[in-house]
Amino acid sequence: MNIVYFAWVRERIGIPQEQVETNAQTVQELVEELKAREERYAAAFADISALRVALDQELAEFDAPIAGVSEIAFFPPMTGG
Amino acid sequence: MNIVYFAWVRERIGIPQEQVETNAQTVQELVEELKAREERYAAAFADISALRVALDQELAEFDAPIAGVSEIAFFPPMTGG
Amino acid sequence: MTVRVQSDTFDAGVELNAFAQGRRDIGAIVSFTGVVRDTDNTLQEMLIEHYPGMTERAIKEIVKTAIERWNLADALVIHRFGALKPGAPIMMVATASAHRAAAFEAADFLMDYLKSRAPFWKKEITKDGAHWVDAKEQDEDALKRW
Amino acid sequence: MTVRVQSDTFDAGVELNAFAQGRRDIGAIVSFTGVVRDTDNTLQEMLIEHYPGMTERAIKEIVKTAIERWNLADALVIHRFGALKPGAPIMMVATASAHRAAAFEAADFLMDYLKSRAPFWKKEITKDGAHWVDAKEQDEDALKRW
Repeated sequence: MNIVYFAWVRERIGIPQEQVETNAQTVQELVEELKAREERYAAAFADISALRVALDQELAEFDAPIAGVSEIAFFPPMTGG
Repeated sequence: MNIVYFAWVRERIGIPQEQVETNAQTVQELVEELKAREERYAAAFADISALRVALDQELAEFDAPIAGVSEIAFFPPMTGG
Repeated sequence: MTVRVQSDTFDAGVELNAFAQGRRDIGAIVSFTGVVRDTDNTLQEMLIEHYPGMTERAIKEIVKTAIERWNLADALVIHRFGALKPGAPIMMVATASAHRAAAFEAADFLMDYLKSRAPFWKKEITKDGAHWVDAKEQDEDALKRW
Repeated sequence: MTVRVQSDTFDAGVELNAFAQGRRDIGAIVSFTGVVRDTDNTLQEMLIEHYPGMTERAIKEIVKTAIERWNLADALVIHRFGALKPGAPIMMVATASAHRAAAFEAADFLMDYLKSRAPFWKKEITKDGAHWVDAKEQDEDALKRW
């Protein structure tokens, strides 16, 4: 599964994307796994309410299942326009 | 006093403007005077609610006094934009 | 503030680019362009009559009100009169502001006022004859929003 | 429908003129141009990051919704990414419709959605450092209007 990061999430984690193997069922479970890995993940995911997630390039909720998803993106609220 | 007409008011009365001498105190009284003059005025002023009036190029009401006014304009509701 | 009442045509793109150039306090520019519409393919010409003298004065007053109320950096109104062909530009409004809400609202406000308070009258010449465009009740009602 | 996501600059006037040309069913064209603002004269550069792949798809979905909901004749969105200088155009929206209310509302709607639902992130580089622009609660609230 490919994970991509944008804006300050990318900066805190230090890489724009990575491949991960996971048994997590939901986005939330994946986030907990990542937070347990290293301090930089814990810092990036400290406040979930400040983050957004997209599954295969569609906005989703953190309790969404991730089975069959090939790309997960984490980023702050968008500031386009 | 100069009276000017626009759009279908001008077409019904047949002239774009004219000088009139009047003792009318208000727009309404002037309109009654004009209506009494000729059929074309009666036709143009038949339905006052379909008309607008400007006194010296400022929109006004039909019960407004006209003492000191040098130009009165009659026209249908505007359709700009 | 720029207000122009003219029979000549204008280029909306050129006007938009010239509008509010070179200011660093502008984040949002909204423009509205009105075009002679001919959905049924029956219109030959649109004649726009106006009240010389009152027209510019009335528009300037409306624009001044908008600039003050929404604290605009700048505003533009161009309105044509005379004989216009289908597809021709009739008029244009542009507003420039720090933020988008003000620019949108002010442009919308200006359009509502130009529709019902600037002394223009439209006459449509079609194959079947000529008729003055009626004012719409909804245009008058629109003013109550502000 | 025209949707472009690009690092190159664009000319808002040229885009406005090219938009919705040669159609007789259009009476109203509204455009919005977003510009890099620098009121305090401290901004050196604005960096815009985006999510390639998702960006165009998300914008096209938003534009499709607007065209259907307001029965637009056409709609345009251009949005830049990369490093932008103060005064540079960031993005542009244009809508074309038979009547003005639809064109205004649809452009306003598109802006609200682009602000909060298209995957762009702005970073301001000033003399004193760099910081990511925070999303505003009012931008999220604005979506509830629609």
